[in-house]
Amino acid sequence: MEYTPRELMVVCAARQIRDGERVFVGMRLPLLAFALAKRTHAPNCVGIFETGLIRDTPARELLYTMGDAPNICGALWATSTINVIGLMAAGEIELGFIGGAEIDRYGNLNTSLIGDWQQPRVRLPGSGGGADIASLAQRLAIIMPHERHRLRERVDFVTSPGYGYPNEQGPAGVAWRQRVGLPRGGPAVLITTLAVFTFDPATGEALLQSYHPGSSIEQVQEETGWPLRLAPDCAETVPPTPEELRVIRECDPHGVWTS
Amino acid sequence: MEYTPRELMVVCAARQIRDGERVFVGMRLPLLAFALAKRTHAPNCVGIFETGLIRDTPARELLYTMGDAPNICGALWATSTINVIGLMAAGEIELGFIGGAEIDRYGNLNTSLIGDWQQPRVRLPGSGGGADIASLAQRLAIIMPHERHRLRERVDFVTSPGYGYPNEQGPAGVAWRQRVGLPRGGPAVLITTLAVFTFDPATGEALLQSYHPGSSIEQVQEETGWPLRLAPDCAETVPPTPEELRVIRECDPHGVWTS
Amino acid sequence: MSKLLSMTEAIRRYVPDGAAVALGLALEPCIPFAAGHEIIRQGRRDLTLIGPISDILFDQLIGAGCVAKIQAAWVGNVSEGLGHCYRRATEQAQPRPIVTEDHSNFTIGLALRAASLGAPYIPTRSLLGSDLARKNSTFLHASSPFDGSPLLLVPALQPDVTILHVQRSDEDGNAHLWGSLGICQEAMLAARQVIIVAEEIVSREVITSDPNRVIGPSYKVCAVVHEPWGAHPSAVQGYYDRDHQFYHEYHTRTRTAEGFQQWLDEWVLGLKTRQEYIAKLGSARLGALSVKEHRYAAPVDYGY
Amino acid sequence: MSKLLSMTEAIRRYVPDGAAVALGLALEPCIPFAAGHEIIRQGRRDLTLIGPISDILFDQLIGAGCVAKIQAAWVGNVSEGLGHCYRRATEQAQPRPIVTEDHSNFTIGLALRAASLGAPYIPTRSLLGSDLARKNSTFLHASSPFDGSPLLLVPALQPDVTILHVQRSDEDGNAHLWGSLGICQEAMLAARQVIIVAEEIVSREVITSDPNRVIGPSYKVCAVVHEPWGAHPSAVQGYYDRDHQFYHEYHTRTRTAEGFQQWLDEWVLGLKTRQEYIAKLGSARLGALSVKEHRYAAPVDYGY
Repeated sequence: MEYTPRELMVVCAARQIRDGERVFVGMRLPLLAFALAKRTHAPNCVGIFETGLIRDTPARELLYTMGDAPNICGALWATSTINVIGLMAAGEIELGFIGGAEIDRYGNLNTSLIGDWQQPRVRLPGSGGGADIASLAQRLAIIMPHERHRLRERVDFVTSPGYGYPNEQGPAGVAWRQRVGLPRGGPAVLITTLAVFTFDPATGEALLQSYHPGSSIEQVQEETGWPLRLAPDCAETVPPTPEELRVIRECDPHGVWTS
Repeated sequence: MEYTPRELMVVCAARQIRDGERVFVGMRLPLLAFALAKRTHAPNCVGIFETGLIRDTPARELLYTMGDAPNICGALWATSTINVIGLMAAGEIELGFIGGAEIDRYGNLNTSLIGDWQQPRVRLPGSGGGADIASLAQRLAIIMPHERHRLRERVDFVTSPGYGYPNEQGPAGVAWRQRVGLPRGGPAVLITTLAVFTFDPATGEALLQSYHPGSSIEQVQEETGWPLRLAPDCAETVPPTPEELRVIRECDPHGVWTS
Repeated sequence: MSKLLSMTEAIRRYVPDGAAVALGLALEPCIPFAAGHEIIRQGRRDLTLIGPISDILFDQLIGAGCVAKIQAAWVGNVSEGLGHCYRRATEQAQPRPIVTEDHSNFTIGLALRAASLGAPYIPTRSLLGSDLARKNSTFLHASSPFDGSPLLLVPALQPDVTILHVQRSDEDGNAHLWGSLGICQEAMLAARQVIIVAEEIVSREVITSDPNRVIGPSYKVCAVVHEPWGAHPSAVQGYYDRDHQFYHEYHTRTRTAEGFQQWLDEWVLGLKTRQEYIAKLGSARLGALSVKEHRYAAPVDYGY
Repeated sequence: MSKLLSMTEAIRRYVPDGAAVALGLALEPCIPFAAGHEIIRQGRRDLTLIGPISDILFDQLIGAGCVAKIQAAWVGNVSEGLGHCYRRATEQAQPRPIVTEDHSNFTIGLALRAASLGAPYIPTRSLLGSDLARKNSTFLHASSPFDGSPLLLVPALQPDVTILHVQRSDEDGNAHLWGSLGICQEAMLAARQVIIVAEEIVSREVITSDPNRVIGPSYKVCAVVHEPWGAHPSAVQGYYDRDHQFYHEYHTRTRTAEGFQQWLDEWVLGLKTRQEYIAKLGSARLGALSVKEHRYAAPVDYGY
């Protein structure tokens, strides 16, 4: 069965959601991933939206933004932003999704600017809730287009902290997060148009976990700005099932987010 | 026209409310004072209640507690306690009312315990919102029965800070409040069953402002545990007008709080 | 998933000895007396009670010997005055000694709000210069790192379980609460677990028709108890008024330890369930407290 | 007391040059575009804009040269991506240089919440290790006085004026807001003054029939503006949907400074009032965005 790269990304994202988990859902593909997980393997997952919403059912219609009217109808709770991010700050949210313009080998994400902070070459929109999700969720899933200029050795600006960098006090990874005072979390997975990476918590480094059907380790390396490390069980990404594709296409029949 | 001591206290309390002011209203007599002020000289005053209520009309029925159903009907806002005390912490509340079991010459109030903190002789209920109102309102009005054991040279426990005490760093009064870090406020008036005191902000000391009809400076001194200082314009308390009494009795026809 | 349990079962499972329990969080209304009475009947011990003013429920739990520690702004009888059991426990260690960590209504709310934000503390200028600030050893005095001014740091407080009495809930614990809210939402968000006691159990559709009215996330709710009149003698807006006379009788009868024990036997220990309590109140008393005039909120359209 | 004013008059009186203005506080819905457009028409200068994500209203105000500083978590076009005017201002100082103090959605909410509590700051562990924490010079890094752990201190932020778009308000500014609330309440409570822009002006009785639905104290409200469709192209729950196409057209047309100026002439400067804007949108477009299916909240009884 044919599928688009973004459909595969939605499937990979949905597979990160375990049944019963509380998931901080971002815009676009994560919205579809939440709906897909909910309707397949994780019927009891709960979605939290930074506008101040909790729902345990996907919205009945395609959403352009999480504040759209269909996302509020049927919500379990409509409240304030700090009430829901507060739940995450208190450690109650298992998984959060974010995207980014740039990422580096340690999972640090940049959505703020390209170039110098004082005189940026490209000013990006900024954090939104991204830095909060990266700081506070128990596990972080990142979704990005895979291009060499986006997967860099080091990002120009760390908007959303991943595993930091090795420095005189110690290595990157979980140890770095502890050093700077982050209470938990860190990137669990990076899902791109070409591949899926996991992370080594001891070093903070991204590990190529799988390359998408039609891609290859070589192609992934070509489009990645750091020398790849492979996960021991690195393999081809398991493609979407017909059932998964059917559900995605029900949710986004015109391919607004997936084409 | 005959009136009870408590009716006079309500009248004295109501006179503290200026038109247009935001008033943190306490239980019992201040509830009546708010209603009286609203219906006489301060039609535009607004009442704030620590249960999480704002109203600009008195409740239609007598209240036993500020959480009673008639106080919620017709409220302009029903919200959380920290939202309304937060307004006061931000400096937006002009006047607050509290009562107390004991007060001293510097306007410090005790509603916590009589005797030693570790082994109290009488355990009183505690602060409620009293300490917050004393700390945060722009002006504080205190209402108490006048008995010698209640108006003491020094209270056993400062629940609600008044003007503190003179110490090696400086005098009591506004200077003491600044030293300890209180952002504003302090007692403006102490209304008792016998008298009305104002306070000297420079020294923090209570000044006898007026003695109620039927009482006298001598009687007030007899029932007060510190040597009285008189305000320059000390005089007899202006008695209630018939109109004031009429309104009070409409609000509390059975004298639940005023008899 | 239905979380409906009897009160007996909810208390047995989720309020163990030694637990830190937040209750009475709306101040005078919506006090979960039915839950408190079941805690007493089950003989729970060494509890920490967390709340703002609590009215006489704290006094009853203290008198029954369930309590080791109080973290609250006020313990007494709102319309009557002192709490006799609280006095006996504090002054004479009867029936057992208790410890009080005194708060104000603002600081207990800030402590729970801090927990709900994952913040270790919230700084305030309230209580500076008060003995409350000096004697509650959980507080710290500090200088503001911004301008050096004195601050009181109120540390986050996380109840093991928060018990909320609400007007209505679905079986999963999605609950509507209205009226003055006190520190209910803060206590729900701060808690590890939440017991919802509801006047009515309604369908999920009733709740989701108005998601702004929901008090907090149902995933925190471990039990939902259907207990009409479960907050008597406190008020539940739209359901029943406060029973002022009941507070007066309690105040009068509990001046002595013996009087309290008789009151407790009559109103708590001698009754197995809330149904028996309601029957004992009698239909005349219930009728007098019931809603006389409905006042419905103006319609709100969530459509699109 | 009626505070009803025309938008022209409300902006003239209460949004002076140099003001710190909070708006777009519900994130994607209820963005007060009509107010923003009037600010542009009146040529206001040197504003500080405060908000979480703001969607394209911030971009328009920046492009029109009204803005000196941004205190926000995100500036762009939510459904489309980058904000072209924001880019031009930051990268090329066109039409003028602007300064950004970057926040996250949580920290901008905490900053306003701190102000609403009279707290000088609220500590958080969010953003630790982020360059946001290092580059926003209003933040301080500190160690917790309780356990020495690292904290980021987010200082209180007080807007001069907060502009809120709501579903309905009375003439005094007692206003009902529903849907996802973002940081609306925090921004109202933190502000010195508040402008309410309402789809409908209703009687006081409609508002007081449901005091829990009220967003904040009307004594802070300096002006109430009746402006139906005043939040278009953003959504107002129960009134109209988000006009996604409008965002797309804006994104496409504003890639160049010239394109932006044409867009601005067409949709803002060339129109005197919101009525003209609505007429320009046309009834077909309005109809497509209107409510198709009403969904009313379940009844709530405040009676006693």
